[in-house]
Amino acid sequence: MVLKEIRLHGRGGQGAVTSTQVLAIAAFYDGMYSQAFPNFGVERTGAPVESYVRIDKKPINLRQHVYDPDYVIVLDSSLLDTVDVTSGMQKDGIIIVNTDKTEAELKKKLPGFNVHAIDITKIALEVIGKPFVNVAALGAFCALSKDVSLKALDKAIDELFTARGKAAIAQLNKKAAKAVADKCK
Amino acid sequence: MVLKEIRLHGRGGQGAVTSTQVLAIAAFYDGMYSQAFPNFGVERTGAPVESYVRIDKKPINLRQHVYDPDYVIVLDSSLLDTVDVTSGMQKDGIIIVNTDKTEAELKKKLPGFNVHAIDITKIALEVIGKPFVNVAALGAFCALSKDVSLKALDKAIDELFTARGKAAIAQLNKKAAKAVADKCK
Amino acid sequence: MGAGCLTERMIKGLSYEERFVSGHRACAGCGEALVVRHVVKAAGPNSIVVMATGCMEVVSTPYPETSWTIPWIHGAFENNSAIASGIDAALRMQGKRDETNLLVFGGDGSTFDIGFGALSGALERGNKFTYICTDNEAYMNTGVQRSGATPFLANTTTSPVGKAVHGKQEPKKPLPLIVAAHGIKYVATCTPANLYDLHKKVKKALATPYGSFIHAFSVCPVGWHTKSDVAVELSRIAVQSRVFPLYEIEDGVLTFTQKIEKEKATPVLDYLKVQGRFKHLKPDEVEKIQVYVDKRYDFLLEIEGKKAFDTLF
Amino acid sequence: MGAGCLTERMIKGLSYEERFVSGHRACAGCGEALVVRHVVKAAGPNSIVVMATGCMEVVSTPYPETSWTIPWIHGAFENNSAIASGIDAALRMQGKRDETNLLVFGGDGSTFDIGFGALSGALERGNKFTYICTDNEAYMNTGVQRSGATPFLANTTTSPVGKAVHGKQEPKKPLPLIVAAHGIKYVATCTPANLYDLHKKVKKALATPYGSFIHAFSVCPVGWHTKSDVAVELSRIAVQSRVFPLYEIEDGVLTFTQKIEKEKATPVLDYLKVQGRFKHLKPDEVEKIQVYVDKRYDFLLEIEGKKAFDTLF
Amino acid sequence: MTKRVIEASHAIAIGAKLTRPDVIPMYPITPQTHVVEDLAQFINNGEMKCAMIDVESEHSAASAFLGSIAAGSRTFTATSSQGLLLMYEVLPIVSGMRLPGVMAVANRAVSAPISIWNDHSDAVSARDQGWIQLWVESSQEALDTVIQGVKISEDKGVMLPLMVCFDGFTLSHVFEQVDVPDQKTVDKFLPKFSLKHKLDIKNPKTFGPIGFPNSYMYFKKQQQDAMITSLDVIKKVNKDFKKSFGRSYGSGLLDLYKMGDADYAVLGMGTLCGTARVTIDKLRKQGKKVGMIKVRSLRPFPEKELQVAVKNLKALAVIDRHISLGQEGPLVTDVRSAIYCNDLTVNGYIAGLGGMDITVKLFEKVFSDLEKGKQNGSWLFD
Amino acid sequence: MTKRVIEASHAIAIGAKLTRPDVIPMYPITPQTHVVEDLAQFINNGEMKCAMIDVESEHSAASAFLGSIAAGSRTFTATSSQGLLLMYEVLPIVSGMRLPGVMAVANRAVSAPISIWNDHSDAVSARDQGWIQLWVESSQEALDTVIQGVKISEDKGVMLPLMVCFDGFTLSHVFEQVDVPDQKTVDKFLPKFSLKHKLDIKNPKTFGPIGFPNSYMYFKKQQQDAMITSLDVIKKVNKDFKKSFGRSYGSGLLDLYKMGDADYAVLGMGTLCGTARVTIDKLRKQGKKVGMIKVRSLRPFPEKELQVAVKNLKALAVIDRHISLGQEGPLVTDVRSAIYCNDLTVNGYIAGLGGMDITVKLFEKVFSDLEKGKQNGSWLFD
Amino acid sequence: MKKKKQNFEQGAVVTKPGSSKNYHTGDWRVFRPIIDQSKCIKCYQCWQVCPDAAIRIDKKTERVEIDYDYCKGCLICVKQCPVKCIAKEVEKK
Amino acid sequence: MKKKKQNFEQGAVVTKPGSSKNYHTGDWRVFRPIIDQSKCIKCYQCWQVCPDAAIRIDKKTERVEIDYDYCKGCLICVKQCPVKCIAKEVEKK
Ligand SMILES: Cc1ncc(C[n+]2csc(CCOP(=O)(O)OP(=O)(O)O)c2C)c(N)n1
Ligand SMILES: Cc1ncc(C[n+]2csc(CCOP(=O)(O)OP(=O)(O)O)c2C)c(N)n1
Ligand code: SF4
Ligand code: SF4
Ligand code: SF4
Ligand code: SF4
Ligand code: SF4
Ligand code: SF4
Ligand SMILES: [Mg+2]
Ligand SMILES: [Mg+2]
Repeated sequence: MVLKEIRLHGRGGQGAVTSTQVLAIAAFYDGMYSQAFPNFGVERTGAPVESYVRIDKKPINLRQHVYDPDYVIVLDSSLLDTVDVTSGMQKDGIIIVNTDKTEAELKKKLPGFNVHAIDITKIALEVIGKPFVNVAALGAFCALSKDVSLKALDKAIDELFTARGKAAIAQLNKKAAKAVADKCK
Repeated sequence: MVLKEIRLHGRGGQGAVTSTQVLAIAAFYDGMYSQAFPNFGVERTGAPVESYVRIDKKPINLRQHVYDPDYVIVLDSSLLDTVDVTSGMQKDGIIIVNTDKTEAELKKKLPGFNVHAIDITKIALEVIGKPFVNVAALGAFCALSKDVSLKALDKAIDELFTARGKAAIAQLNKKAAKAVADKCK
Repeated sequence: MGAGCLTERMIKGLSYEERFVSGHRACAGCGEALVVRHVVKAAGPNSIVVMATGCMEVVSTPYPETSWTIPWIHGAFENNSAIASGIDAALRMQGKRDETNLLVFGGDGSTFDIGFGALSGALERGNKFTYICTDNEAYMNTGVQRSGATPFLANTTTSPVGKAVHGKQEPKKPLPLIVAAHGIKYVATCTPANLYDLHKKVKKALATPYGSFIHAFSVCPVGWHTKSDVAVELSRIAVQSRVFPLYEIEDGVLTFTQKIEKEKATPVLDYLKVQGRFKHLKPDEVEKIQVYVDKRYDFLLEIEGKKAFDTLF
Repeated sequence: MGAGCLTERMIKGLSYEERFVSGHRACAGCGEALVVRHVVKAAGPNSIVVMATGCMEVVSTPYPETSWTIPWIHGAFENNSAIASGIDAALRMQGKRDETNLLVFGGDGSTFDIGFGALSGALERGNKFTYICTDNEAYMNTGVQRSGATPFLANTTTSPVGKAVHGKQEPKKPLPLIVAAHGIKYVATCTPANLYDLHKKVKKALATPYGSFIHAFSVCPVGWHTKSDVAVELSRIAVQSRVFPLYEIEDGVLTFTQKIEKEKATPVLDYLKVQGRFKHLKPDEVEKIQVYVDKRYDFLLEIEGKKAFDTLF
Repeated sequence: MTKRVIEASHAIAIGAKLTRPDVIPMYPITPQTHVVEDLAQFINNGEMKCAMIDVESEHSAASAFLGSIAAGSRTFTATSSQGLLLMYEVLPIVSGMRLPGVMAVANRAVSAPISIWNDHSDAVSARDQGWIQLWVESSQEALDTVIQGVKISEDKGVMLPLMVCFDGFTLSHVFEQVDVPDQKTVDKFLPKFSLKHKLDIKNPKTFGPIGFPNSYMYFKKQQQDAMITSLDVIKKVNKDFKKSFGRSYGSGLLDLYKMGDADYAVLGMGTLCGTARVTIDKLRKQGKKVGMIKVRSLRPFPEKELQVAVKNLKALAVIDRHISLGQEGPLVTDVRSAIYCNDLTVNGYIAGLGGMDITVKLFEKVFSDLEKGKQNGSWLFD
Repeated sequence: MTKRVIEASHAIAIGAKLTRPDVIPMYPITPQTHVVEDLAQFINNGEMKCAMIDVESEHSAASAFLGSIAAGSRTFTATSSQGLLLMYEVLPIVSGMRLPGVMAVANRAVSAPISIWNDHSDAVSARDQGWIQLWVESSQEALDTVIQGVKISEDKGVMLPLMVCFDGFTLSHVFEQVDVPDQKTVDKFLPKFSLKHKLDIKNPKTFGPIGFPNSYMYFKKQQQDAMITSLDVIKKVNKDFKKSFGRSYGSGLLDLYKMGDADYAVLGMGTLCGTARVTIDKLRKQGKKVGMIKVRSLRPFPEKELQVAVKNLKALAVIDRHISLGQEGPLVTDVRSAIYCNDLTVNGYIAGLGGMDITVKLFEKVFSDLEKGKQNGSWLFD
Repeated sequence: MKKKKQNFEQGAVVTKPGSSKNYHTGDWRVFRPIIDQSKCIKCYQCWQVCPDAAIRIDKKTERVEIDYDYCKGCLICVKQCPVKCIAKEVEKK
Repeated sequence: MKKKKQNFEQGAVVTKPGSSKNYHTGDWRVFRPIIDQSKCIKCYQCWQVCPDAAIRIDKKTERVEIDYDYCKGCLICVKQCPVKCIAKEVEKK
């Protein structure tokens, strides 16, 4: 594998940063090197935020922002109206959007990209009982990119949430991620 | 006139610094350039202090301490026991000491120097009614060195003490300085 | 629109004008923003604002935008009172002092902790301004760290709930009383659940010669871990439960502007239980807080109506 | 020497031991030095001293000499309380906290002004030390500039008597009351005219958990423009004239340790007239000061014996 | 040792914990907050026997740091930007008293306008004050340097406080893989805390007296001598660290990347060095002989080592993430002075102020400037 | 104009008074005290219509200074040593807001150990913070530079705060002859105080916002551009000053003494330049071709002018009254960088720290070092 | 990162008062408050309690209106309306 | 300036407690207090009030003695002695 870059769009309070952290840990459990970092802002709850992941077989020295992501994950489809989520993307790059719209509708909005529309919120509400989409969305990433395994993701979820004293949520998040991944197959 | 350097020894609270300032102003009124500065210490009332004057026909650029004074004035003879007032002095340099001792006694203490013993305290007490010797001592300097005129000294005393709102003391100081000068003739 | 129209009757003299306008980036439901909005509403257009670093500063002035329609300045975290001293003096020299209100805002971190020396100094030398401490009981802008205003046992990121220690170990610093002890003529507390009271107090404060001080209860849904709609309701409960007493100290005499009898008071638990920062509390800890709240309120009742602070100016 | 011997009877338990020894370079007759000498005498050998920049620091430690026989540290002008916080924590961790007295000295400039923020912070977080403010009512070390402690109308070099303005225009900052408002358990005032009282208070303060505060009247013959022999006598007059009230505030209750009835009080003029810093005063100005002194004393009488300060720790 | 993916700030907190400080004064400021928050959590969890002091300002944080060390306790703290500037008065007091201790600095721009983002203006502008400054590039280096820092700072020939400087956000908030040393190895690596002089009722001493003109300058000379000694100590500790932990960072003072045969090189500090490495790898593939000099120790400044490092270069670009306004970047000034009387072209670039990104593209431009023989640096806006 | 023998501090106070400030925040510290005391006396005498603010600390002095200027008033203040260090956080805020104003700094060593005596460590260590720094040699220059400073600082192309740096005690407490300008001439020389932006209820603006990474660096570039502009403004104001008052100081940036044919020269700042002049006069009489470069403007640093000044020298000795511990004297660093790629020998000497005297003898040693071809400077203990 | 050409004012002074109105915080909304004007008693409580000044009084009609460009959906108004005439809906995206 | 060879301790720490006794402030004295032991009632007031700790109690004799090496001549003791048994003399030089 060569260096992969992922950009995640969300809103303050939605856990976008946590999500990228989980992904970085997951990549580690798959034997890779990884980096996760937020777009350092002063945003408050509700404001658009971005967070990034790099994954590589080799140690990662690069410290610049992510400009040309291989993957984009959008946690909140309302962002499509105000943020250019495709910025810097390769045409073959994968965009995963949490939305209740159809893929067709979405493709109209993001023409020329490899767009995947998944109603992650719905799944999260079903599985977790709350609209916690940040970790669930990673299921889609694993399934679609194949760059990170679901097993590693589970391990990462366990690690991060247990460290923060939230073992219960870890279980639910794992289930939700799995459900999202299944949906993508 | 070439550069003349004067060192004044006194005790904190005795007005040694003021005294050198008066002298510097006086030299100015005699058409010369001058500099007065204290030996920057943290001394309290009662502690030995030093203050310096430079006088020259030309503007004075030199900013080092005074090491080899041409004149030394000692406001308090008790200092002779603890301070080397002759430090750096030329053998022909003039030392003026406020003391009730005789010149002969003093010369024993300061062998080889051109020593002048004057009981300035006594004169000050007579003229001013208080043991204010700092300005009075300058009378001796004027008389003995001839480097600064008594007239200029008077003007300087007026200027400095008036500026500080002490016109009355100015008069007395002038009288005392004159009395001391007379004593030296 | 005539003076007798419905709107004016209903808003009872509150100004329509906004001086801290929409588009600021405070979190949804921010109680501090609500306080600020009303303080500058009450102050009127001829006002200059000095603000310390903190949430309100950060959310309102991302270059090249500003939420302010009145002159506003931010220097650093701890020097708002000192900057105000300079402005006060300059206005005086320019003959504009009487026509201008000078408002100084600081969060609890700024006011109780790092900026307190500068505030104390400005009060001592008699600078004229109205200081408003918007107290959300922690350093919110930097992510909910403990301040001197953080209440006893609250969970913050630097007084975290851990296996060995359970939140902040020290009681809240009694800042309004400390400020009143400086001998200024006007000190008051307020909340956004009592807006007319707040407006009245701001106006009184601005009319005070020399320094005046207002301590404003400012709910932070994010830092307190509550829902976003609680700012006003929780303010009311804070008053009702005697957690946040409402009073004025004029010429050294403390008067309650809303006095809560012990019997009629809401239990402190009602205040605590909706807040995530207190969710770790065990019953005995809640009881400790109740005792502490009552003790403090009793103390205020004891000094009420008496000359409890010497006034100097 | 037996316990019953004359000397011991006469010095009533004062220690012979000097911990601030001869050879210090304070001006002859320095009241501040006298206070310091007795405070550390009272504190005993197991004491560490933290001292702010100021006269006492300057006169006692010209490298390579020191007048101290106990561990002593000076960092800067405004951070004595913060340095003490570090020492307090370190002693705690080393298990030496109980065996060690921690004394923090600051002049009025350090305490009322530049270092007050740090003191306030240390009190809030419950650091344990006894703070002694040696108040000579101006910045003496730098040549008699105004501080927040300088009394109303006094002449200093930055509140000079001029043709337009006659000395300091603001009254003295009521620091002990401000400190007491922090909710600590022990605050007291003392003078070197009441040495047993001083020793007792220092010991009480050191026995207090958390912070304690002592405000010590410290005559400065040089800055006040008096003769060098007045330090003790003028301290006595200050108390007798009610200029410097002697009291303790324990658990928030103020008690006079020497109460001066209005009728028996020495006129303030007797206090003022021996001091050059007040020599410019016109009779109406003296009267103003008398009124101010009485007003403040009356206020203290009013709160005497009542719970006037909430205690937190 | 355990490999984990953690935040750099967490790595620093773990590093600090491993050094077993007695006391930690803390005052929060973005982007340092996670360091002190993690430490607070360790303490309140009982994982660490340590007193935390919730000071009311950074001036007091530095002062409590001073007091605690003087009283004989190993002490750690962390700050950033405005916080470091507010400590400024206390910095030379700590170093002047020769009190050893480590402070982590999350580098951030300074006001005005206010910026929470990375540049080097906070710590670089404190370079005169007698603190050793080690600048790190990665989470691993950050953690390791805290441990190294304690050993260097407390070395009997050194006895100087030490800053571990790490880029705010650009490093502080990055999750990445870190090899966490175990406590035993660290305990073996570090000596017990001990001081020649401390505040001790059994042996009373006076700290912080007046230095008259006849003594003051001698104390400064001693500090400078200690700085010079520290050059070797930093190298030695870096080597010893390798023995104990299997890792080291260049010589300890400089870290050279592909400098063996390089014609052109960039020089800088912190995370930008990582991006420079990537650029160099890329350009090397194009056959370009390029390299990098990472300055790990800004103070003491490794003048001699630098002279050797640049010997065979044709041109050098110095990247400053700070500017001494009215002059130029402090790093390029230091470099030019160190290799003064040299025909080597040294161009100073100002880049990455207030969080402006430093990218591969930017380094490509710099290398191309050098190749073209440009004699002047410039401001690099991204 | 009136010639008088007065204290340098008094001269500065008079200079400040002549510029008609509205507001003066003051906080005393040795050896600056006489300046603020004299101003307080002027004000309380009614000789000056000015508000003095008796702040409780220097952090607040600098902040009140900031507030007062932002509110549209000409403002003056003075400080020294620990006071300047305590202001440190506020210094870049004032310059970042582009607020013009003059602060006199009585240069003094910094703790620890505490020293009230002269060296340059206070102001020199603040050289990065965007303030213009003019260093003076005599009482006359001190007074004149306060007036020049106001004009430079308020120049529309500059708009930066400015420090007038004068040696504590070594100058501050010296009585000497000063030609005191009259108010009318000064009034004619100085414009009325006016700002492009101020706090004004009639035209509300926001000061001190957040500078995101996409703007912050542009503001710093503007500050640097203003610094570069100020190079010319300083020269022009110095020339104009000559026209109005009959005096000027070298080019305004550098002041050269007998450099025309000099083989060897010393370079320094402040009062030591006077003593250097005396030494040079003495050595010239012995036929030695020696000269001096006085750096009057440390920031902006007159790089180009310096390159020209040193052109024909065989060797240069730079005297630093401060050291960047762990490296060398900041002045020698700046000089070497400015004239980089030059065969000229430049030796750095550290002298006069903490009030140690700088004497003719010492300069003689330095010149003899140069003549002997010594390639290294040293610490000069007196 | 795309850059708009920006004008950098001397000293970073912001010269346009109230310019944050350019920034539409309405985007942040997850829930949308909707006023049932028919039930509204015009007490203006909602106007008072909105931290974002996103409720305006139409001086002509004396009605309150929510400015959805700025309303962040905190729902304080919903909670405080004495007659409960502000409904909460999930914001449709 | 003559220099004594000085030992410069690391960090400028002063290691000899009470070493200021090397410095004799008695030199500063302008007036000299002299105790008339015969009148002294051993109240130790003078011992208490001396800012310079220049009055010592001889534990054997229980007498107070002025240490003229340090007495600065402030005369507080003279003023405070209840039986006025301390006289003031001009210091002879
Ligand atoms: C000297 C300094 N230290 C620390 C900071 C970091 N800082 C900025 S805002 C803030 C907390 C603000 O807390 P508070 O005053 O309570 O305001 P809030 O954000 O809670 O409204 C902190 C710690 C700073 N800007 N400057
Ligand atoms: C930050 C700082 N500002 C100013 C000073 C100068 N300074 C030293 S001591 C002092 C005054 C001390 O006054 P006070 O605390 O009342 O003590 P005193 O000398 O009167 O005993 C001042 C202003 C300093 N050392 N540090
Ligand atoms: S963190 Fe709290 S105080 Fe800050 S903007 Fe958000 S809600 Fe308001
Ligand atoms: S100036 Fe005053 S306080 Fe200072 S040592 Fe002298 S008498 Fe004591
Ligand atoms: S939901 Fe909140 S932001 Fe929206 S209008 Fe109501 S109070 Fe205002
Ligand atoms: S709170 Fe309800 S009733 Fe009152 S004005 Fe608003 S919508 Fe109408
Ligand atoms: S005169 Fe003063 S110094 Fe001398 S013994 Fe008496 S009290 Fe002490
Ligand atoms: S005060 Fe007088 S009586 Fe008392 S011990 Fe001293 S000399 Fe004797
Ligand atoms: Mg807060
Ligand atoms: Mg004082």
